[in-house]
Amino acid sequence: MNRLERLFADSRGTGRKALVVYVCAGDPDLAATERLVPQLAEAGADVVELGVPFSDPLADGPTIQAAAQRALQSGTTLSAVLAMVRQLRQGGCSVPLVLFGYMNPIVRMGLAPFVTQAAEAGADGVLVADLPLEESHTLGELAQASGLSLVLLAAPTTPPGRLRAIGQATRGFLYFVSVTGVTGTRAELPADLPAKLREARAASSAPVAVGFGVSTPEQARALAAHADAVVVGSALVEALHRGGRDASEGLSLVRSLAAAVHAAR
Amino acid sequence: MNRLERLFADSRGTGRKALVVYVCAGDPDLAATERLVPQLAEAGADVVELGVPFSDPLADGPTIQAAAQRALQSGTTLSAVLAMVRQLRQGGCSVPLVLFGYMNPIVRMGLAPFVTQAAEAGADGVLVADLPLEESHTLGELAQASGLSLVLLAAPTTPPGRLRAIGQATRGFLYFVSVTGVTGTRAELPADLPAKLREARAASSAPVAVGFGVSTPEQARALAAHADAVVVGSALVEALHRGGRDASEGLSLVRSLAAAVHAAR
Amino acid sequence: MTPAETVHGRFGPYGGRYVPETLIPALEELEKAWAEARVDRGFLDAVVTDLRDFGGRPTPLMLAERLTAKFGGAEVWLKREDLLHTGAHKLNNTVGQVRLALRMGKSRIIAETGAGQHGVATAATCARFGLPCEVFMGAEDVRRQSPNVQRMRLFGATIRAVETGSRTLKDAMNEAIRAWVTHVRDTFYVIGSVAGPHPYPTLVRELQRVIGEEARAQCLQRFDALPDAVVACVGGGSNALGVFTAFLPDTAVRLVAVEAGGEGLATGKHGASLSAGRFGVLHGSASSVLQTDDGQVAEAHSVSAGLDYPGVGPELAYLRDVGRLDVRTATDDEALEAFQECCALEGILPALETSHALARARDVARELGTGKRVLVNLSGRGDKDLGHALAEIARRRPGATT
Amino acid sequence: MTPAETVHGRFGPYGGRYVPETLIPALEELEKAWAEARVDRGFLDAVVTDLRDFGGRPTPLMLAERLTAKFGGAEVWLKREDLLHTGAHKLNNTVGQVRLALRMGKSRIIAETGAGQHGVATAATCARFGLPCEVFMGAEDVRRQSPNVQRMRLFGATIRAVETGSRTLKDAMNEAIRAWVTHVRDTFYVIGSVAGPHPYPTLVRELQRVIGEEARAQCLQRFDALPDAVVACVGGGSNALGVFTAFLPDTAVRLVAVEAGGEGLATGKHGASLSAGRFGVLHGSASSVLQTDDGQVAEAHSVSAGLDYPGVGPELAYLRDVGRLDVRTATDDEALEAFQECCALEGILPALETSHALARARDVARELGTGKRVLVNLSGRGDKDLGHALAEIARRRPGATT
Ligand SMILES: Cc1ncc(COP(=O)(O)O)c(C=O)c1O
Ligand SMILES: Cc1ncc(COP(=O)(O)O)c(C=O)c1O
Repeated sequence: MNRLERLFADSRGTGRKALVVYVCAGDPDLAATERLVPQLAEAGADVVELGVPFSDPLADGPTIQAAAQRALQSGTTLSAVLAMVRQLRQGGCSVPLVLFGYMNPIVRMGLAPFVTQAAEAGADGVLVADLPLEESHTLGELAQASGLSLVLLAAPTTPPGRLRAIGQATRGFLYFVSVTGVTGTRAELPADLPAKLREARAASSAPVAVGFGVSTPEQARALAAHADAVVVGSALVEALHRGGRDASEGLSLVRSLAAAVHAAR
Repeated sequence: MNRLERLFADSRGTGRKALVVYVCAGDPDLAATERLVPQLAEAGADVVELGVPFSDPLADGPTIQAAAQRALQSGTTLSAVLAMVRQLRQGGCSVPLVLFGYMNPIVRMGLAPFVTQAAEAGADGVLVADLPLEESHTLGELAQASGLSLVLLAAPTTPPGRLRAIGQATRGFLYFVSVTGVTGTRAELPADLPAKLREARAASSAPVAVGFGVSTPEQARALAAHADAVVVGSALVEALHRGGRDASEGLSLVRSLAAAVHAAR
Repeated sequence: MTPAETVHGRFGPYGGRYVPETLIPALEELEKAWAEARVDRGFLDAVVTDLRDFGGRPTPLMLAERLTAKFGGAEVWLKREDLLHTGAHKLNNTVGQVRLALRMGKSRIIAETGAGQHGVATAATCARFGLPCEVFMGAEDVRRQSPNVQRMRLFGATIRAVETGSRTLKDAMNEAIRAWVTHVRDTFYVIGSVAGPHPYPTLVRELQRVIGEEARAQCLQRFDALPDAVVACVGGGSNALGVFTAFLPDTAVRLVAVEAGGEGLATGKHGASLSAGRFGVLHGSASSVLQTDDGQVAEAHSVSAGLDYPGVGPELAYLRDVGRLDVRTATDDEALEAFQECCALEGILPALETSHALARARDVARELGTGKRVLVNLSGRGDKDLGHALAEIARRRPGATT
Repeated sequence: MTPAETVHGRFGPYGGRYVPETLIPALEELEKAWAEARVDRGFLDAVVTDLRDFGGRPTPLMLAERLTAKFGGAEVWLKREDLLHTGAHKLNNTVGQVRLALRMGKSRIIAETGAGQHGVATAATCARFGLPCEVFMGAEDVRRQSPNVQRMRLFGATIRAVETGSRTLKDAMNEAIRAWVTHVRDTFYVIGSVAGPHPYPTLVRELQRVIGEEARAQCLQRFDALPDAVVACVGGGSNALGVFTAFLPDTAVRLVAVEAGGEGLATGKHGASLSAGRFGVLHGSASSVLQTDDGQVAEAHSVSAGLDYPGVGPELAYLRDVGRLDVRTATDDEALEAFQECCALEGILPALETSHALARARDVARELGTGKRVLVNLSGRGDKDLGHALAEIARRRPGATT
């Protein structure tokens, strides 16, 4: 059982809701990310998704596209991200880490080498934005064998039967995409989202995290009531980018999000 | 018998060669042309061709095109040219006058009114650059009836049978075009031109004038030996245009041409 | 020969051969060569093959469903000459004439052009047959139609920018005739419309009549009837006669010729030689000509360079006189509106010339009413007009109503 | 299904459906709708009629006599997709997909475009069927291909200039996918080549295979034999598969795929995904992708915007692997030379994309030798390239050798 699975196993008993935060590894550079991750955990993030920058992030909105662009410009590669994870773990950071990326860099490294190195470095989960259920078996099996969770996504367009299949196949948690759309903050989330999340939780034995579009503590609190975890990405990436090398605005956002999420039941 | 026919009838006996000069009526304006014509006659021109300016002079080279353009800009019309001819005759000018133009202004005025007015005004001949033998019958008959000579043209491309037909149908004289081309001065004239002129004279009972490209007294003298008349156009138009309102350069060209032509036998 | 050709080379009082004597033997040679070629199976087959493989014939007949719905009257059918190689009906003519030039042993081709479509078609055809080609084009048109100038150059043609007169099509044709006079022995002059001295009006009509022959057969095959009206724009008249000729004997078929109304007939700024011209002689034939009271040829005006011509083919003037043509005009504004309408509703970018036909097709469709059919000759595509048309549209926008 | 499609949606290791989960149901809906439509006579007849009347099919097969003579080897035959409406083979695909969208009740069309040819074809088709259309195009391409932008606007399409990444085709496709994710329920995404997630590679191939089927029949009819080689340029691969598919079982027919060699493979500035790409995932399918050692997708380079793409259709990658393709490249310089040669010798202005195929057709013709025949897919016309190509030619002139 990796850190991610342990986290949710623990909170399942207590009903405690988890805050998952997304940052783009290497934005503005990997040294900054390495300093940041423990601070995020300290500020209340229960899980950190480390975005692996990709040249063609077709599931991402402008905020995360720009972050990936900055990370690539600073020379960030998949191998370097894995090396940073190893450093974090050697430095004693124990927050569950999920690598969030696209398929091509993984394919380029090779699925097996990637999984082996990711697990060895100390990652807990992998989430691939352009890897739907049908294409996920090989990577899923390799991950399983190395103790990594391959987290699958479900969307508002996913029909019931398929939702069940994804719910069965996912590991760590089920990532439920709140909106039909790309990543990015939304002023309003769909009215039928609670109902959708009920269906998702019914369809899966894995905990359900809801993400895409969540930016304010109010949204997070409201959603946490209907899910096991809430994911915040673009809003944090934006706050961190605004601060430049000063992470305080981002960290205070995480603190208020954590308070909101952790207060929910 | 009009002045043109009388001229050639007279010279036929003596073997005297005639100089035909072309000026564009209305270039730079009709008053200038009216002053010029008697001076041309005095300088030795035996026949004056009065160009009637037309917007689309497709048989003319750049020199005469430009002259026609200037004439049109000064408001010259076919009616005004005819009025000027009347004035010239009333003023006692007796040089044979040939109207040289294109078909459309004549058609617009009406063939019969044109012929009647031209004859009444005192013109002797008509030459239409875009009226070949086949299209010439109506105008030819009307002209004949009014005592006007419809002068036809033959060209180096005209085959023998056709040359004979044109030679029969033309009145006043046969205008033999020296070159395949538009009006304009030429440094050299075709080597076979004397032979061509021999054929033309054999094919026609009318006197033969040769024109297009003749600009110098030397050329005129050489050609006069093979024809009944030599026509000079562009070179004179150019000389007159260079002089502006001062016709002296043009008139001295006419004098030297006349000397050359009249010296030939 | 169509019924319209009353006497050899004459259409009633129109037609004939009003050119300098120098050209007469060449015209006779051409007439004779064409008379031989047009009954020579080998020649005809070669032309048919060229038009098929090089040109893309047959061109389709298309039901314009959304224009039909918008007009709310007769069904609108489009004869798609815009799909012909180089983008207009012009190629039908150039292929035949250049083949004829080869047959006659001519070593050099000249042509005049306005919008550049005839020049491009001639240049492309000459490239294919390896003949040198010189195209005369008004300097003003060279400026306005630069993509077509570039195409002609790529096809290896030499462009002669004509600086005389209004520096448009009329002057280009004057200059082409002058060049022909000068090099008449080895040069073939490919005239681009049913104008010029005999035999050109007949020759070009015979080469273009394939449009109407195809369309007539396609109509019979598609809806088992003839169209109730046929509409075409008229510059010199080649696409109009091209589509009309096959329907001339079908007296129940209304033939609608649409001229360039420019800024309106009343303004004098237009290209409507049939509507507002008077008997005259231009470029070698007698026809209906825009001219002053004094017999000077007027400058035409049209938003479309291809209709910007003060003359018209003699046969069309004759067909007008005998009542076989329904002659109309469309203004610049109306043409630009029809241009946009055809793009937006049918996904076809028509030439500005063609847009004049589309503008009046609307009225004809309404006059005929539902259950009837109007055939429009879509004479060319508007790629060449993009920049110019959009600028003209933008210029009108402040006061536009559409 | 062709022999190449080993497992549903897979061509050997290539193909698949690598997209966000949100799109999977839409892809399944599309797959199902296509499976039904492709056996529905009414649907197929409607597409055939559209392609005939709106598109201009069949396109001709033409013997290029002067190119043949110049090359001095096999006869060169051209399949004239340049004559298709809007100027390239792209319309074969858009007509089928937009008809499918109508059948599926979709109310809105989106598309990506590079050179603008697919965008123009989509916009024209949408205009004809009355569907709103949005086209994503790299801001750099918007600048480079302004006539096509103007055409799309006239056809009523909205252009979304994409400012991300290299601001070319790759980024336009990213953005189109993002827009699709966002409006997936009512929106149909018309992909322009045999790329993207399953079923697009198959769907587009099936819609484009008409090229090869027509050409194969025309070859048999014209010279009673199959060609010895078929040559096509490859961007995404739709015109290549369009012409190749009918010949896949004819193992004696050499299939030559010509990629953008750009400034030369050694410089890294090219678009040769088959020649120099590595296994990867781009825009929803696994294929051969130009990429860095780290798995970032490389920026492609080509003088022709339509070949300026770092990916390639999965089926082509598979056909390469199994040895059915003869994969070659042509550099920018070679393409520009072939572009001029085709203009000057055949009177046909080819697209710059197509010019790559023409450049290598020369070698293939020579390798085959006289008595043999090479079929070249003339995928599009070069009107859109005039300004750009002439500038590139002029830029090279000082040091040019031709
Ligand atoms: C598309 C198109 N239609 C019509 C015309 C007018 O010529 P015509 O009246 O000879 O058909 C032109 C001339 O350029 C043209 O390009
Ligand atoms: C004329 C032409 N040929 C080829 C291509 C390349 O696309 P594909 O490889 O899908 O045929 C394009 C793309 O824009 C094109 O316009």
